[in-house]
Amino acid sequence: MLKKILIANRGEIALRIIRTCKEMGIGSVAVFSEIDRKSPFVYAADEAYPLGGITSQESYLQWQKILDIAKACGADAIHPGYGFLSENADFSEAVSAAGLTFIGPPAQAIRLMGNKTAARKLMIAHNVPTVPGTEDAVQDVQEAQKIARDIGYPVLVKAAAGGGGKGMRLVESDEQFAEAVEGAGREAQSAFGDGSVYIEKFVEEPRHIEFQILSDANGKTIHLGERECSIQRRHQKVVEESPSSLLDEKLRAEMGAAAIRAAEACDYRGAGTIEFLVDKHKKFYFLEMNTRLQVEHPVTELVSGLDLVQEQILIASGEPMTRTHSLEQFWGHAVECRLYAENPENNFAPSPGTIVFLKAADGPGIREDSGVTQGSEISLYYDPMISKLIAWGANREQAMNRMIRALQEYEILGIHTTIPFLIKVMEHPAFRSGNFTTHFIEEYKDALFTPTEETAETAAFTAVLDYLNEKSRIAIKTSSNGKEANSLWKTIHRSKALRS
Amino acid sequence: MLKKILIANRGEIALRIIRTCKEMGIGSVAVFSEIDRKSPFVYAADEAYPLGGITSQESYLQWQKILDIAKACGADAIHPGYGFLSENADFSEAVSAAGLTFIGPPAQAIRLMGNKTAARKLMIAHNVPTVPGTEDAVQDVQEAQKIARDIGYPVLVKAAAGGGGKGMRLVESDEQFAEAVEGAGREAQSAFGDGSVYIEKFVEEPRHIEFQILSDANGKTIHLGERECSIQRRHQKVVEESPSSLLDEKLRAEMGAAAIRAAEACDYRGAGTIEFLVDKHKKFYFLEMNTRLQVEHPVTELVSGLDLVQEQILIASGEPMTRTHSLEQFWGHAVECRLYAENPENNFAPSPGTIVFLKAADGPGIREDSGVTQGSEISLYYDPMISKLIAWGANREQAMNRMIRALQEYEILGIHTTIPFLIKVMEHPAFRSGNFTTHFIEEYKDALFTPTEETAETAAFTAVLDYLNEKSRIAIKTSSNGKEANSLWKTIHRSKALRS
Amino acid sequence: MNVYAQFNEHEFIYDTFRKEDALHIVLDGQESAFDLAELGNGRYALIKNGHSFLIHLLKQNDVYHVHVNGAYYAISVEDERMRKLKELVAASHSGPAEQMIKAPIPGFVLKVQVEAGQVVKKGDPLLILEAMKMENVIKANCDCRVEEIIIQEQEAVQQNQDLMRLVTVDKD
Amino acid sequence: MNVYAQFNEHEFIYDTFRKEDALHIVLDGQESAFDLAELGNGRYALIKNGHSFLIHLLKQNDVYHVHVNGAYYAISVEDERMRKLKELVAASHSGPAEQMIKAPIPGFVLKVQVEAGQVVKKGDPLLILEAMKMENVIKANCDCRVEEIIIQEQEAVQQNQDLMRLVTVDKD
Repeated sequence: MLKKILIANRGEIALRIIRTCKEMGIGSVAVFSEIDRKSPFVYAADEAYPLGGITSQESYLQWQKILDIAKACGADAIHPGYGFLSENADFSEAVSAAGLTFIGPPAQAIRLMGNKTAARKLMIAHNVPTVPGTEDAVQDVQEAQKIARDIGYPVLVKAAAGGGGKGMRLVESDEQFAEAVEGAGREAQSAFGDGSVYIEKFVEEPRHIEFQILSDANGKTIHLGERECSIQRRHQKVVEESPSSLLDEKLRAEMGAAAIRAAEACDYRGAGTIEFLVDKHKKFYFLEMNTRLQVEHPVTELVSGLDLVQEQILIASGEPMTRTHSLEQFWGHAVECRLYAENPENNFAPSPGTIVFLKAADGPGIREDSGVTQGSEISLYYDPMISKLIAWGANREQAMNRMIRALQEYEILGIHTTIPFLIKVMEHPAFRSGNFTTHFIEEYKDALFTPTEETAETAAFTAVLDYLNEKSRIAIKTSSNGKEANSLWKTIHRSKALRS
Repeated sequence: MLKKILIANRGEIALRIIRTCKEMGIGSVAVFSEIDRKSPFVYAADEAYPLGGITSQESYLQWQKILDIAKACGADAIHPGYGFLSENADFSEAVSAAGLTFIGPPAQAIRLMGNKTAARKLMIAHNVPTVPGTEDAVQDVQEAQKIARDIGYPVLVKAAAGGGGKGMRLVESDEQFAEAVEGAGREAQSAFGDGSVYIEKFVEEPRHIEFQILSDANGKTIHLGERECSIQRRHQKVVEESPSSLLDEKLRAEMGAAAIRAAEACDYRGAGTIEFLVDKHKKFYFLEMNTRLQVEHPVTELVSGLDLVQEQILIASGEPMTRTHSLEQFWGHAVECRLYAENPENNFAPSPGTIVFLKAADGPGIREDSGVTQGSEISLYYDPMISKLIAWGANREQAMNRMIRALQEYEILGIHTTIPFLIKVMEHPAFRSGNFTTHFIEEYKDALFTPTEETAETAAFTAVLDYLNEKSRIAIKTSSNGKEANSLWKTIHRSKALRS
Repeated sequence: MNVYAQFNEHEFIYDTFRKEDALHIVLDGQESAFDLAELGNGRYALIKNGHSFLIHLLKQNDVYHVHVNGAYYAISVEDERMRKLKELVAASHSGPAEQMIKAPIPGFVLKVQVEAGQVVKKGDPLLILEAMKMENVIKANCDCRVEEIIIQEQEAVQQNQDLMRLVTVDKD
Repeated sequence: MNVYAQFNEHEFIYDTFRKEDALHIVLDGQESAFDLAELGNGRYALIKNGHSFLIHLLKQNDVYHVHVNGAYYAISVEDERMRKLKELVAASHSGPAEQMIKAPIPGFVLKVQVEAGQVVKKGDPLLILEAMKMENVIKANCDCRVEEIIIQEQEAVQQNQDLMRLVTVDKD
């Protein structure tokens, strides 16, 4: 078993990994930027060493420094978390070359799955469905139409040099095809000076569904069921859950088997995620593989009973995994909400600042993976995700209800967070029905961004009380010649109170 | 389904019940003493009404006031929590007489099980084992010896009028019996003026193991497995867990069946607990029934996936329970530690005061049911239990390791708590082995109350830094003639820092 | 005395007065019985007609930032006297009012979407500020004309730095 | 200058000095490289020779109450000068020292377990104070003689109220 692990990351995921290290009796080493000196993950670790620097580039991406620290402090492994160096094949290689264990897949698997075209070819070769389409641009309309018929309508015609919707056409039937290709080509020619176009299957009512896989030291691969991640904003996941309301046992078995084939195809080791798109006909297509721990891994942990970081460490140590079979029965249902230091009322503008008060939600079914505490300063230098709130329920409804309850009681002062927005997502009928697509936020934005009016009068009432209190204090101050005045509340608030 | 529930309780259990109400879409009403105006359970409830008064007698035990509030605010039920009015048959009757639903068993069941002698007779009649012994005092030695032989040695000979160990003898074999009874009788006669004695089975290496039961509106009863509650201090449970390391499937089935018989015997409704003592031969004896929700109910919730408050509300509403069969398979393992505002270094003296900083533990497997927050004042008027920390793990070892991790990272400043003591319990080899009795704390007190030395030097070092900092500040202040001085840390702490 | 609390398009008009040493607050003819307990750190426990709330309240630049049950409100409060004073000032003020658009956060000017002299409507995008790897659209807060563009594309800006000067467009 | 930190029976003797504007702290010949960051609310992040700790520190009546990793320590600190000063005071002090036993918490005197004039050893129970439904044994903190019993059984007492006066027993 590994003895001491350096965590080359920060925030909630660094803390998450440190906790499992503690629970397994393994030493943990934090490295930190100047900004992060006072962060919880630094004081939670057994050891901590400064990287210097402020930006990610100056700190968490400084591999050589990280490797030097790992060697100097006697760590025998490096856990990269997610982001930063986690999908950097060269780093993975450098760790191994330094005689340390990289807690993640071999460099070769990272490299293969990091290259979109190569990964796509590999998946096709291993019978994992990908979104059908032409690899290269087509210029001959008839050839293109033949491909479109093979793929099946609707298809997208996309400018090879394109972007921003220019030179793009949605084609629903064969009759529209020729005209659409010509129109797209003309538009592309005039916009980009290149009239060549691709053909791609149009995924209708897409859902983002991913499978967690684990491959042990011998390459034996199991899956731990799916995560539903369709609630996205600008391609960033916002809410995740497991299981998905869309999948039945048959589809789960098919997708799970495809996920295992995908992992085996790249000779994977450790924990990884196969992302799929599923269309309205429940056809699924490989999107990409994330060769690392996923932000949303806790929902899988709650429905499987596993600690995925522990599994990563066991696999990296060459020990057997806890499970040897894929997950077929879920223990209830889990939902995760990502808490960002952003202001949803102002187009999700970052909200840096100091957390002046923090009281997290607790009680039945609530888990939090937080990276901050009261007094933490949220800077502009790193990802604004400060915490993940995860609710477990015996069924989906209970999990959602618990999440709403927890979001409503979560107290955080000094910065804006996405909590008001998340409550609206959780309460939205489309979300509650389980019937939604990756377009959910765009589709329902009117409802999701309308301020709640339920408690508006109560808020106004309190503001008025504070206003009157402050004014009367000023008045007293003036009349009593600058002497410190007492709050009027002390005298007024009880007098009318609770008499009725 | 019930629409609005008044919670006739305070602290963590009031908050616990309010949360389930919210999750079920049921209105919640808090009632509070003057001391509790600012408590989290008050502002968490949908409605809140003052009871006035300070002591329990003046507030939470004022039934008539509570009933009046319930009627005035349109509540249709009262949940009594635990303690206070929860096992008061007269109150239960008064609630029903007022046309409201009492969330608990019928008054008759409370009354029956509240009377020790009646309950014992009922259990014997229903084939639930009780600690064997004589109901009445025996004065004839030979008759007593016959009973002792029937019970089986060892037995206790106890003065009928006794107490404090006077007139008590442990008898291990038949030969010692006559002399012991005579000795005890003489001692009792001289101490209490009454020489009559009882005979009772001596329970060797006793463990406190209790079964959670649920009885639906039709009297159909199931059990949800056991809780191990042997870690006690002055008959107060300190740590609880489920399942127990002692029970195998056979014993669990036997005890579970006995628990169901006990509940059926008193025509029980709702959630209840049958407490047993189990001796070193794995013989079990009925101790008492708690006709209410138990403090330690969360460990059962975690291993069963049920919300016991929800089950109570369903049953009280006449709805079917979620489960219809007893729990046979546990989902992992759960441990609960009760956090008291007490100073374990000073004989568990109460530690009232204001919580000036609070950051609870979070992360995988950790649930907290807390009744306080930063800023809360802990008074001397009520029970000093402020929170319950519950850890779930795939197995007992992981649950214990997570609990230690959580206790170590739990931050609470301003009052003393039992956290340092709880860590020692969790780390103790006897606790870890699963092989312990109700005498655990007494037996291992030397180890449990020895201060930890591991981090003593680090604590001393920090105190010295603060001492030097304060002194240099005074020095600067003096030399610069009262001008506000800066902390020396700003200049010193980095200079030597982290250079090595 | 009337006190006005505004939140988005809503306005609540409270009639407030003192009688027998007690503060009375009336909305739409309904008086509220209330008890407000201060918990510190901007936290308040409010009981209003039996309903119980935990409220976070922070006053900043004359705006009350209020959180209740996870919802967030930005509320402006003024009383009769202040409102009349404001109206007088507005009436006596000749010529268009000037508005300075400032950077709400430190960032990087990705794109300027207007030109000097351009007339914009309230809510129209003025520029895109990148911060924390996110694009933030800065919008016009009135019907205005762009008087001066102070920054340039690709420029890094500090919090509160002046970005653009607008003048309100006379609606008459 | 030596600084002494005491915790139970342990004493750590630190050699502290300033050189090149930096504070040096040496224990048993080993110097520690350290970085102490104040987090507010009595919380400190300490890194000492690479080891990282979160520390809660609260000074009360000359005792440092310190929490590290869930463990609790009550630590007294004094430096060379203070220690010498104390010794001088102690030497010059004639006659037995007086000790006032005060109520550590508000409560109710359940039982007085000593009599006036009685000689007690350090750790012997003096009285039982009931508070929060719990019995709390107040113990002698030195080898003493009970000089005066100020309270009576069944009496309610406030925090810090005088309970008993003891005088130290001369050991010579």
